[in-house]
Amino acid sequence: MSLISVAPLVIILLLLISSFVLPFLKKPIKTSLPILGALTLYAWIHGLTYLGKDMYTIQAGHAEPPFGIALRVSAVEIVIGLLFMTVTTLIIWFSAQQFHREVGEKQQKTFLVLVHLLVASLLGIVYTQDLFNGFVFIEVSTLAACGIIVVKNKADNIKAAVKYLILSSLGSGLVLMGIAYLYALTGYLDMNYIHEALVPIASEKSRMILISMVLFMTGAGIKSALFPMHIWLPDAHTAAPGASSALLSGLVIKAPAVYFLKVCVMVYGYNMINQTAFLQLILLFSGTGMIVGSLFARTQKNMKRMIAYSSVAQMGYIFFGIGLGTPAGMAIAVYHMLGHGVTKATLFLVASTFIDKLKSYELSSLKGVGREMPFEMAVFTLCGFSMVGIPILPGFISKWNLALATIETGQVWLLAIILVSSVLNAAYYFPVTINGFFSDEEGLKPNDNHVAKAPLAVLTALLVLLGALSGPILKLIEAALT
Amino acid sequence: MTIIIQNVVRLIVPFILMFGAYVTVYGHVSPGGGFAGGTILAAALILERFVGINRKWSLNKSTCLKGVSFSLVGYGILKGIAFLEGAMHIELIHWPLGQPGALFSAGIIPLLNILIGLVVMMAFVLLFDLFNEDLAGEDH
Amino acid sequence: MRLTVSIFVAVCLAVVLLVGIVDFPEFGAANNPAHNEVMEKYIEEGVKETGAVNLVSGMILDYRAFDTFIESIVFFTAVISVFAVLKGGKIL
Amino acid sequence: MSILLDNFIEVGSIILFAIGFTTLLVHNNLIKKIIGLNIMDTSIFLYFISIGYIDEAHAPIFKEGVVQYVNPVPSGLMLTGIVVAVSVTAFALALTIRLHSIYGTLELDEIMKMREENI
Repeated sequence: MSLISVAPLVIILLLLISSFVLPFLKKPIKTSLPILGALTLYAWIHGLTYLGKDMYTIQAGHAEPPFGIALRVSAVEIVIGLLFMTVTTLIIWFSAQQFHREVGEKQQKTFLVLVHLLVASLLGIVYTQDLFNGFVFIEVSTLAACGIIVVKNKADNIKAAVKYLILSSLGSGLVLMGIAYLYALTGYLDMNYIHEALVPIASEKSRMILISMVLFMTGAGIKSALFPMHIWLPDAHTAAPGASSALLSGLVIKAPAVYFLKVCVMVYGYNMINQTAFLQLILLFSGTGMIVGSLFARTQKNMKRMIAYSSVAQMGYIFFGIGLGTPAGMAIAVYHMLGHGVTKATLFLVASTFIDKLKSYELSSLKGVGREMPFEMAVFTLCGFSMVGIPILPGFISKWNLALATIETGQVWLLAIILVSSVLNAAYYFPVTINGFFSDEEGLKPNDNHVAKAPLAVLTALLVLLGALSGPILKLIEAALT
Repeated sequence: MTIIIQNVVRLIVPFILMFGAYVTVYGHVSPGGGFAGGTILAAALILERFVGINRKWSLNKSTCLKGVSFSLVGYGILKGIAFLEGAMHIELIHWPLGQPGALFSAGIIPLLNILIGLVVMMAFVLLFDLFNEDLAGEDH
Repeated sequence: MRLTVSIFVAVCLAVVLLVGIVDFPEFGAANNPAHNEVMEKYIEEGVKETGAVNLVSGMILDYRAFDTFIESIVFFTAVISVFAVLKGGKIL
Repeated sequence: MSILLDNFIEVGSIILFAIGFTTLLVHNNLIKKIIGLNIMDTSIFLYFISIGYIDEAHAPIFKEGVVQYVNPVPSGLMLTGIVVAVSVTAFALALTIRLHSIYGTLELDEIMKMREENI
């Protein structure tokens, strides 16, 4: 094993250790940004070396699974890990230039410490192969995510954080109960070993297994804002500062979904999940979420709230892919996480720029803004196109493949949900763009022109690249999931 | 607080601290460990704060945060090396295991227990101080 | 009203979770699936491999040390988050 | 029916779990919600530890001549679980203190009704 192959473990450890030192530095951003950048580079070197190769495990400590804890490295973990590292670095780079407006100079230190902890824990959730280890990482990420919501310290933020904390503690309680059920049945905590022990007793203990599945789904669903459990999300995303909402919407709600996907694929396996009514339950929730989330987004007046409700709809797509119960569906779920992660992070950053410059939360204030801030509005438009599903962009690719995978499973009527949801997406993203560029009204004038354009440009380039390279990426992910 | 309570607390706190230290340090040979020991230590220090005893050496917030952070850095480096050794299947440092049951045995486990004990104690004291300060500020 | 709702929810949840009770392993039996080779290795080789007589200590600080490390980080995260809430986001 | 009596600890912990869950969802008072959260967590710890119990076995501290020990894994895992629960409780209490100082009440539905401007 070389130093490159153990990159995920080293990245997690270095992020954690650096977060302990950051509180004592005078200018934490000057340390934090280089660390994040270097680790992102390291992650890319590791990713490009091992993408397409066989999956392997990194054991943390001398004991191999099932006695110790191991991290699993396959295409799924690598791409999601790269997404997390890259998007975080870009968000921090972007917000480094406007901390004084968004978060406040004094809160910057807290914010950066929490971001380091958050990213490390998210990477841990994605990479871990041990159910209980994943639970502990989920708890760290919950606390850190609450921290970055309250860092602005307004009354709204505290309210949103209380809602989020209570609901997600409920979710982690349910996940822990699911782990307890599986441990009582098998005596293992490592995902592969649980699977091997579950297969022989699947028909005999079917009730307990089904209950544990539902517990995992509800727990991860609360944290990932699956439709009926999404009520914390709009408040939290609206109240948080711009960089925090980009992190929350782009990354934090993805990690529990990855955990859930890994539980479905590795712990239960395709056979076991396809034999129960469990998948229909996920399809029901996610299908409703796709439509209702879009409908709610259509009625919002507040820019950030609209994008937040759009996240609810998009998480519906991800769970829809998982709910199909085939390798193709799971692969699209992972691909959609990538596309949505980049797009939503960019949208929130652009929205926070608009709010900052125009001093208004209202969607109507965007009228005519395209003439004053053409670059930002163009980025917003491109992201909106991706959400709606204009060809070549990631949103289109995942919708197209989702439709194909749906036909493959024989549930053709589900296509209607995807279509209706896409039309609804168009109904709330297009008016913003049209008003922004073509409205005759004189819009609000931006108060100054200094915006960090480079990170936004990189994010947009990533978005286009993701769409262009969708074929090989999907193939790699699907190969890892079969 | 009355003088009786203060004097009684003054009398028993050293014993509680010693018990906490014992539980922490002997965590690998008897029931206990860093988490349990750290909680006992923190309980003793919080008891002092409750009855209003201010000793010269009592921990302030800045010391506590520094203690938590640097204990965790030490812990992270000690254990991080062990994780990497396991991941890369090499052995960089060999810690002698010693005679099971003795105080100086079990490699780095006693050291880790002490570090965890410090983290838990200082984190609890810090949390108590923060809560206490905020609530006291609200009353006035 | 609130009382009725709460009792209803509690009963429903308990019934759903207890449906699985027929599948529960027998309480206290030594041959339960949870007592497998993982536990045997921790007990039989724990003292030899880690040197700790307290088997739980040996397990959490050696075999499953990654968990314990993250566990102590939960404390740190809580402390920093409490600073964010109570001190207006300022550390010290 | 006999399994309900034999596994009484599991059954009890599931009932406690339901009570905690309901307290968390139905009560409006934040402190009561936090109490519900702790009841729920504790019930899971109880359930987990009961999985590891073996009749007439010794505590997992190595001693010459003892054959049967209790399963040490659930005990170790729940140590982690307890620490996590403590940290979440501490953070929730901090948020409660802040909310009380802003709004002067702990009833969540009243707080949600209040607009920020009215304070």
